[in-house]
Amino acid sequence: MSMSQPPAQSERDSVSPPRVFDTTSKLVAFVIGVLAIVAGVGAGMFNPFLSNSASSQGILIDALFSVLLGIATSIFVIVQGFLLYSIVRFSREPDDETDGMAFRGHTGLEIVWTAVPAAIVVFLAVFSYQVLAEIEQPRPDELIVEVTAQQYAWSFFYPDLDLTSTELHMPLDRQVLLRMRSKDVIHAFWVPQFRIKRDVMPDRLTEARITGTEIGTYPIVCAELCGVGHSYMRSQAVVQSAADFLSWQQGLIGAKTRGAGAKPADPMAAGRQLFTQGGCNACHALADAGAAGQLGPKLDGIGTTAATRVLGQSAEAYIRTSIVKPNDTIVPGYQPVMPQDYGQRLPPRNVDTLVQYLLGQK
Amino acid sequence: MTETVSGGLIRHGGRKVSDYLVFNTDHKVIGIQYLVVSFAFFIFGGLLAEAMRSHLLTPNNPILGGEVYNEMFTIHGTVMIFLWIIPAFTGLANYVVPLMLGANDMAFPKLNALSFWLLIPGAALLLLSFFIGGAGSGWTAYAPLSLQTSNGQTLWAISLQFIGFSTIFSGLNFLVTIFNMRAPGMTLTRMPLMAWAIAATSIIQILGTPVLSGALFMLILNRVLGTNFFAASAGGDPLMWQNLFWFYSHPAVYIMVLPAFGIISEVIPVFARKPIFGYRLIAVSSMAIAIAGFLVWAHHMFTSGMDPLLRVPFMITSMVIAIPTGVKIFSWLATIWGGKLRFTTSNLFALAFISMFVIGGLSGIFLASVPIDIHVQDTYFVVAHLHYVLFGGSVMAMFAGLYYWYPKITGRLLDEGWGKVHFWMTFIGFNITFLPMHVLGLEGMPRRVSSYAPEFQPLNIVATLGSFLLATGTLPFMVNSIVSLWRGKVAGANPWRALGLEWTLPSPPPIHNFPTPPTVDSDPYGYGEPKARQRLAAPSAPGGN
Amino acid sequence: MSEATPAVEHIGSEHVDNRKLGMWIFLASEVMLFSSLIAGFINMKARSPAGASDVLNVPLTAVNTFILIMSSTTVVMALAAIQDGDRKRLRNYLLATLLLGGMFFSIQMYEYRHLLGEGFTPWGSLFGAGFYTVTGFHGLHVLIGLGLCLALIVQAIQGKITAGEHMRVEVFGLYWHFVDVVWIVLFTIIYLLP
Amino acid sequence: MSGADPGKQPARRRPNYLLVFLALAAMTAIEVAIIYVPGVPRVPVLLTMSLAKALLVILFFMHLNSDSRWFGFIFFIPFLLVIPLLLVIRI
Repeated sequence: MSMSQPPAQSERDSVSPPRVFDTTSKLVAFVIGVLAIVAGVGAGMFNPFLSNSASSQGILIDALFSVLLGIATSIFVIVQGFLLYSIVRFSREPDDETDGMAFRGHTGLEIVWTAVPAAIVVFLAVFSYQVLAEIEQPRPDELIVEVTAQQYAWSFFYPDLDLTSTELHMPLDRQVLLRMRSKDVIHAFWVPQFRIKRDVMPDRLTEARITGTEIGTYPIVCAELCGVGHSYMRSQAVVQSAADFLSWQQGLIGAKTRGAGAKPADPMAAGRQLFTQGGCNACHALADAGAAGQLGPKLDGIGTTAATRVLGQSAEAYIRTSIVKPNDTIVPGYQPVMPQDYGQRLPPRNVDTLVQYLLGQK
Repeated sequence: MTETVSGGLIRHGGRKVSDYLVFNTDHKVIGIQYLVVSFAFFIFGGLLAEAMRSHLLTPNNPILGGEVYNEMFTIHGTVMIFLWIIPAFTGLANYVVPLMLGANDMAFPKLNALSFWLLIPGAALLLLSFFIGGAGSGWTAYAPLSLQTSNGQTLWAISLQFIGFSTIFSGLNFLVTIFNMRAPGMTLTRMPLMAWAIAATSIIQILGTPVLSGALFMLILNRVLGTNFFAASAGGDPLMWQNLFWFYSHPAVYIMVLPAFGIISEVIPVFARKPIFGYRLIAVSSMAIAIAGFLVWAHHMFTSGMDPLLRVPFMITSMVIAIPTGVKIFSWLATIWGGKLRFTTSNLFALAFISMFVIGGLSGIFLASVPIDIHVQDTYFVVAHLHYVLFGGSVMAMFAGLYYWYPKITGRLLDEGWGKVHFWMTFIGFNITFLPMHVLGLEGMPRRVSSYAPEFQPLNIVATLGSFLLATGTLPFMVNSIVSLWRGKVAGANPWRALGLEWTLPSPPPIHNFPTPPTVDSDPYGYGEPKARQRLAAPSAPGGN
Repeated sequence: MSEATPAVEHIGSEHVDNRKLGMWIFLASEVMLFSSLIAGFINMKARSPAGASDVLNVPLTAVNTFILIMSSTTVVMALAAIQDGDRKRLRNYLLATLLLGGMFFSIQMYEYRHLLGEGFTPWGSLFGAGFYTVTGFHGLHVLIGLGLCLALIVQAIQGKITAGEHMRVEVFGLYWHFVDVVWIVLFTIIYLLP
Repeated sequence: MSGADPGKQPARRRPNYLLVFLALAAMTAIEVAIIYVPGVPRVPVLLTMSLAKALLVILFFMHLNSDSRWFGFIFFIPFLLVIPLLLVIRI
């Protein structure tokens, strides 16, 4: 692998005399080697970046990350160490116009630095594969949650419990299987503390498995650019004890039965529920529905102000138009970013309910 | 275009300023045209970046709305890739590769000019798409979001078609030139490594870019005619866009970094006064990267809905790419070892390239490992990684090459003092900007967001301040490169005492390059060997000082 | 430019013509372009209901395939003619190529019109999207080829193409044969496969 | 038509173009006929015939059988890259 130039003579006379590795260099190489090992082991053992994961999958990923961090740190120290040493050691004396040592290659070295990285790669690939297989392992008692993403809101349906929520609640230490689908563009479900991320596609189901191991509340972040409201497409994942999970669940069931019972009498409750289920709350603030979205106009008092927006348009007509054809009127200071297809997404009955609900916001 | 209005030095034996403004077939003119235009876009893309970094000083900054912000990073990415790094390397290669090969021009001079002039409508359309708004789906333009965005997106796609054709034609031209037009005696193993690198780059351009073209045609037709290729709502396949897009766009990373490898392989031996270490392995690894680079694209899609089983083979191929890359790094380190290093600005940038590219390479291994990628995909970790590769790698190498060949191109040296200021501001500013982004990503900040959780603010402030330093650092270079046209030290034919054929010609070279075809009996890296010593000592080497 | 370089130790120590080498590289690039479009077509077809291709007129297209193959043959005959220095035969064969290519294109346009009239549109179905995109791109290549052929004919009539200049015909021939090869593959994939 | 003319051209013998044409035409006819015959495994047969036809054109009309092997190398590399792309898109 060494020479590309036929006249071997010129090489021999230049390769032999200078000491490519003198005593100092050998010492420095040794020191760099030791430093690399120490730094690598240190970085691997005290990985300062990824620790305290809140899921069992995350713990495995963190362990893999630590090992990789250790290896990367070692390589980093070796390369930068030799680079820095060379810069100091081999810098030209002023006025020295001579050339360096004319050697062109060293087959042994080249084999070493091809083979060692290759071995590392094999190790990492095997290790990564094992972790991958483990973190995606199904469990018999998985709690299934159907996740629906849309611009710019999350919704979580628990088929076994027949419950829908805008937050993901998970019982501690029980594996949750998320079966995810998007209504419009590609989103990505990500909870950094769980280390789990998965794109949510409009044309196919994707799955993610998470076992929460630390009680707490963690942000759900959309990680795939999904439009103007991408930054605001957030929710929360709550890991709670089995008892807390049960009481949360009963609370929801209670609210639902109350809502269902009250439906004929109270269209407002139905509207409130739709406002959340339809994802309106992701972008619009409305105190009555506990919504605090920032992307679109505030809807507190819309029942009164709607009549004043467009000359000759009644409050009801204005609200209806704003839902099904939102770009007809854009409130100053806001962008024309609301999805245009709520007319198709929502059954007409639901649009009516929403309009009545919003009209009631005096 | 100010750079071409020189103090009369970039005349190439009688060029007028107006020659640089029209369809001219001289590869040297075209090279300068590419360089000037692409540098202007570097500034434009940089200003966009500064605007975004300023916006990110506070977590909920109202200055840029979500829509404008999305369009800004879309255009920032598109401009930096398609109108700065790729054409700037094309420009530099256009100027130096024929000279290095001992050729009088490219194989197809008219096609060469056409390649450049296709870039101009592409650039104009891209700017227009930004100003009418709508191209807000990132430079990756994932469908169906890229079907939902407004009209600027269509213009964006059309502009990339122009740029794509430009790339294909220039790749074709380089391949034929390198294959067919080498000086007598220049066998493949005597060819400069820059030529090897550009040949590898050209292979990717020829085989990768048409796939992007195909995908873009389908996107345009989908948007304009309603052919629902990618429209999930009508049964189309959004993942197909990702597959086609990354089939080009991952190799495109190598389009942007192989020329950098070439430049480093030229610059390091000259300033270490030593032969390049392991010539054959460096040359072969360029080709290995070019071909293997086509087999890794799906690592961008580990978290997408693609078949989970496919992730493992793609993880393996992605990691394997690290091996030839590592070989190059180690070979450069061995080239420095035992040298007589001269710390010219060019060499500083080259050494910084090695140092920074290693970081980008190592973070790449993290991303190739599927379980870790599941966590860091689409976060600031990726932003940090790609900037270490494309700025710490490609742009550092670009500057190394510009400082190295500027005297050949203009006949005058860039000022070394201001060069060092440029280097240190760039190097320090770059690291302050992008190092913290690794941590941001690991801790949970997604990319492409105009507002973020408050706990990420401190590191964002650090990154933004670093970016100000980085941006300011470009000013000395701009001033230097213009002022040096008149004031720079006269370079002479061979200011670096280098062995490449381009240094046997006067600076700048005459219009038709080599009056008599040079003959070659060795590679240009024999520093320290007797033959090279004789050659450099000869007072009147062809076109010598 | 090619002639500027004296015989050098090239790879495989054979001198290849710049234009011919350039055309082969260009064709390699075209392979990738058509592959991406064919990938799109196959994917769309797989997502379409069975029998989506029943609207297509196989016998007519078989005749069209035959015409294109014939035009490929006339190009290669034209090349043989000019290699023998027979400029008249060159001109005639090129004219035949233009005529046959023109027929192919016209029949394709006729089929398009017919299909559109039957409500088979690019926007109406995924199969339609794939069909019109791939065949349209091929048609565009035929059209460009016809333009090149016309330019060659003009040069041939002006007597600019001599035996020493046969490379122009050969390079055009490579392009035209490639367009033919693409059609041979498309005909099978689009019209014949179930 | 065949190698009768020595010409100034390379020593390579000119293939019999008419024969190639006849083969292509015949194969096209068989291809079309096959789809009307029940019981024939259409996919493998048709793909093989189409490949054979393409090779005939490439080898004889485009002279890849006698021209520089570099051209073949350049032309066939893309096919290797396309296979994984097609496979992944369809999986």
